[in-house]
Amino acid sequence: MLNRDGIAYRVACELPEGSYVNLGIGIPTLVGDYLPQGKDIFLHSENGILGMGPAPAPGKEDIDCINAGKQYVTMLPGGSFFDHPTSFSLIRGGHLTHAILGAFEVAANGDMANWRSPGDKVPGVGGAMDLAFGVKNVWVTMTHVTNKGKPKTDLALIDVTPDGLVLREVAPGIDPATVQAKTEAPLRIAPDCREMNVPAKFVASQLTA
Amino acid sequence: MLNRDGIAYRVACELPEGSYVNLGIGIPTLVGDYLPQGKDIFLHSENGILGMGPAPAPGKEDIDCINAGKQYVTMLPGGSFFDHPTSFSLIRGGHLTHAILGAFEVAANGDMANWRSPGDKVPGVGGAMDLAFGVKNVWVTMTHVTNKGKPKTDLALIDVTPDGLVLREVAPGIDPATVQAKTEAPLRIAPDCREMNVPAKFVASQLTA
Amino acid sequence: MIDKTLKTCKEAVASVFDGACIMLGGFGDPGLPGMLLEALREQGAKNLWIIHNGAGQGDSCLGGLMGDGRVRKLTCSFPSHPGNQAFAERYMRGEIELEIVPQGTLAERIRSAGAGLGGFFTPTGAGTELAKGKESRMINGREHIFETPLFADFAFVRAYQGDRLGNLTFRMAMRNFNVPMMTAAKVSVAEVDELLPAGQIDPADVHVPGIFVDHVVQVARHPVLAAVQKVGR
Amino acid sequence: MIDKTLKTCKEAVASVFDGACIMLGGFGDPGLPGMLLEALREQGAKNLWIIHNGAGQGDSCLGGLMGDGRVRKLTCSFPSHPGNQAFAERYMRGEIELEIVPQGTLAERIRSAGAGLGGFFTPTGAGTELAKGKESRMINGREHIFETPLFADFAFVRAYQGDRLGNLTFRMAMRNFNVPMMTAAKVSVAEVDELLPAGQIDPADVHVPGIFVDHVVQVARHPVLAAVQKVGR
Repeated sequence: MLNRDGIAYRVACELPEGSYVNLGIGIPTLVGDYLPQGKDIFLHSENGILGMGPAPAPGKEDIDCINAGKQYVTMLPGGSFFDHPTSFSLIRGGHLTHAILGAFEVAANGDMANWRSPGDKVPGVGGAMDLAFGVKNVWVTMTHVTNKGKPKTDLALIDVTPDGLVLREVAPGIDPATVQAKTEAPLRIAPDCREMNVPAKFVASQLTA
Repeated sequence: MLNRDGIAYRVACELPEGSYVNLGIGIPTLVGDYLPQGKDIFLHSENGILGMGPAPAPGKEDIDCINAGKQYVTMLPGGSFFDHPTSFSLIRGGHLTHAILGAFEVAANGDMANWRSPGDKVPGVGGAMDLAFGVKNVWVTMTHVTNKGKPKTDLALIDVTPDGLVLREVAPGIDPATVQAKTEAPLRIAPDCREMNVPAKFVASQLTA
Repeated sequence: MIDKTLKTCKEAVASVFDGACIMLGGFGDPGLPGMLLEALREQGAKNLWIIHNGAGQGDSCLGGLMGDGRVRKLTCSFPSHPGNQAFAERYMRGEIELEIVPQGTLAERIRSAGAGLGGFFTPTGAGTELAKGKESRMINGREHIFETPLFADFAFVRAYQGDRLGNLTFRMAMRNFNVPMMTAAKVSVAEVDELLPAGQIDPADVHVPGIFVDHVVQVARHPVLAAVQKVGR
Repeated sequence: MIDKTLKTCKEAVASVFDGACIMLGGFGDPGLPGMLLEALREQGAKNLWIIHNGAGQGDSCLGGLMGDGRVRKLTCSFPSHPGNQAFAERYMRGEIELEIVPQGTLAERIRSAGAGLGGFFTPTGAGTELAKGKESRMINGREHIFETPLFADFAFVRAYQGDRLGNLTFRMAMRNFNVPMMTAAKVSVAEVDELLPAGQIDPADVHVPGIFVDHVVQVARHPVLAAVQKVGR
């Protein structure tokens, strides 16, 4: 199985050149650290930024340059600043190619329920619902959740298709049967389902039960 | 009675400091030439300009700086450029204080029908309807029209009120009875109705029948 | 590497098909994509639906396209400008369908499409001839009518600066309809005065972020639209 | 001469009344009107309806206003940020009414008010718990819900530069909700880093034209919001 950085690494590898990508809070934010070299990929943040670069060096933070997670960021050449109406026109109008979100649960049809966690004291939706409704490809990074609600480290790359969930890749050391056992919804195994190719540092030492 | 510049002069005198004013095409455009000195009055144009100044000197025109009448204009200090959605947010949202429009007919309740002249080959509305619906004070400059449809030089300053048309001022040499005779709708004469105070150069030599 | 630049306007209009819906930017000369329009005239697609503020003037640019008989429908606010003969003659003969939209409603319908909205209620035009057939309701004590988003297959505009990533800036009154039009078409193209290296446009100065733009072509302005010089910034 | 400048934040909040509806700009620290908020805490108006992206953090600025028990209603998208204790405690006790709005819908409802529109249809939230009680219809084959414009009595924001005419610019990510909020309130006030002579802001660089702005106050940033330095432009 993968550690958090491993999840981010695997997702980053999947992004094609020319992607315009919104990164959610948590694991998705880490994706920015693993973007493939030499590809033009633009990162968007709800608060009016397109073209974010890596985190600034300590002491080089700019008070007015943060992402939607309230972390300081830098800008890459060719980026732009704009206001919230424009930022969400870009989201809702279908101009982003990818949104990478965290979610506490994904149903078999891809519906997400990430705006009100059971047990949260205060509900909140932020920009996640606009992203879920507006972006062509919504990818969800999550720690795999059993039907008992216990979090697991990440196990698999799963596509949401009109025919249900399709298992495309399993994390190193995990077999498809294990993934299905930890997944409430039924999985179909893709004909070319294979083990992920990720550097060893991204593989967690063992499956924590 | 007044000539065209006289109409523009009289209207310009009426604008208070701090006005944000859209000038329509024709006589309204001339208002920009007679703004009172020393007052901050901002002129708006539908095509995304606030803070227009006078026409540029010959040879000083800028290819990208025109008003809604497609005439070259200059900018005053403190002006701004913006796009059409913003420009009409400013109009429709009630942010302008005055719109000065031309119109071929004003009914007694102030309704205007300036988007389709009888006999026009091609109808057109432009920004006039947004202005009529969005701006607090709509002033109409027009050559006075008899019920036979013949144009006259301007005769009077008339307020449109919930109680109908109120005659506030008459042009030099014109009496209220003459204005009523040339006006299809009934006029009430304001208690303080008086002759306009305008320089002699703005008075037309005679009432053209 | 993303490279949205094209060498010629000819390439930029090559995929326009018969019956396509095309947004044309500009209000008066500023922002009008004169060179793309001439390339479109050469290209030959017909039965076009044009969305623009006016109806074209004279016999070049949109006036030329009208004169060539290539337009079946025009959505605009003000087609009655003097100099519109090419349009007026065909319109009077019933050869062109005309949809008149108040100027602010036109801009907002285009923005609504680009912003992924399903339409809006506006007071403009309520109770007038232009409201006929439109849904109407009272909102905050005032009559409003429902207006729908306006999409296009192509949007063509003139911008000031552009880069290979599609970022655009506009001089002075060039922004007009061009900013929302770049967001509302399947394929959006800007002809530009200056093509700059990526990163040369300050992120705060970008008027249309590159994400909205498909192609950028650097080309001198149409001679008819460049009658006077640029003076200031 | 128009002069929209005020000397102090105290003057700028003096007319806030009990029960007023107030838009607060900012997303995170950039654009948050920290000094106007502290002046509002001093001023004492209560039963306020606050429109803001979040619910405030810590015990200064909006967090302080929450802790002081001055807010009866909050319209926002994301009140669940860690550090929201002042709000969360009162909300859990039922002392504050909460209206959750998706972030893009919140921005668009504010813009809609400032733009004189009567509301809009959006796909965001259709079919979810947030759509309950809202009008819904199919548009272009997709379910949309109707959202209404959001007005306020006051809007308070932080901007970068301002002038006596009310023109404003913003640095980097300061624009956020601040641009539409300045258009949607009866009284709109910006605290600014720099007050410039009229005419010093290039017309192309104005982010909010002065027509939308009632008052401008130059004041150093709230110390809690100025933890790191400005680096670039």
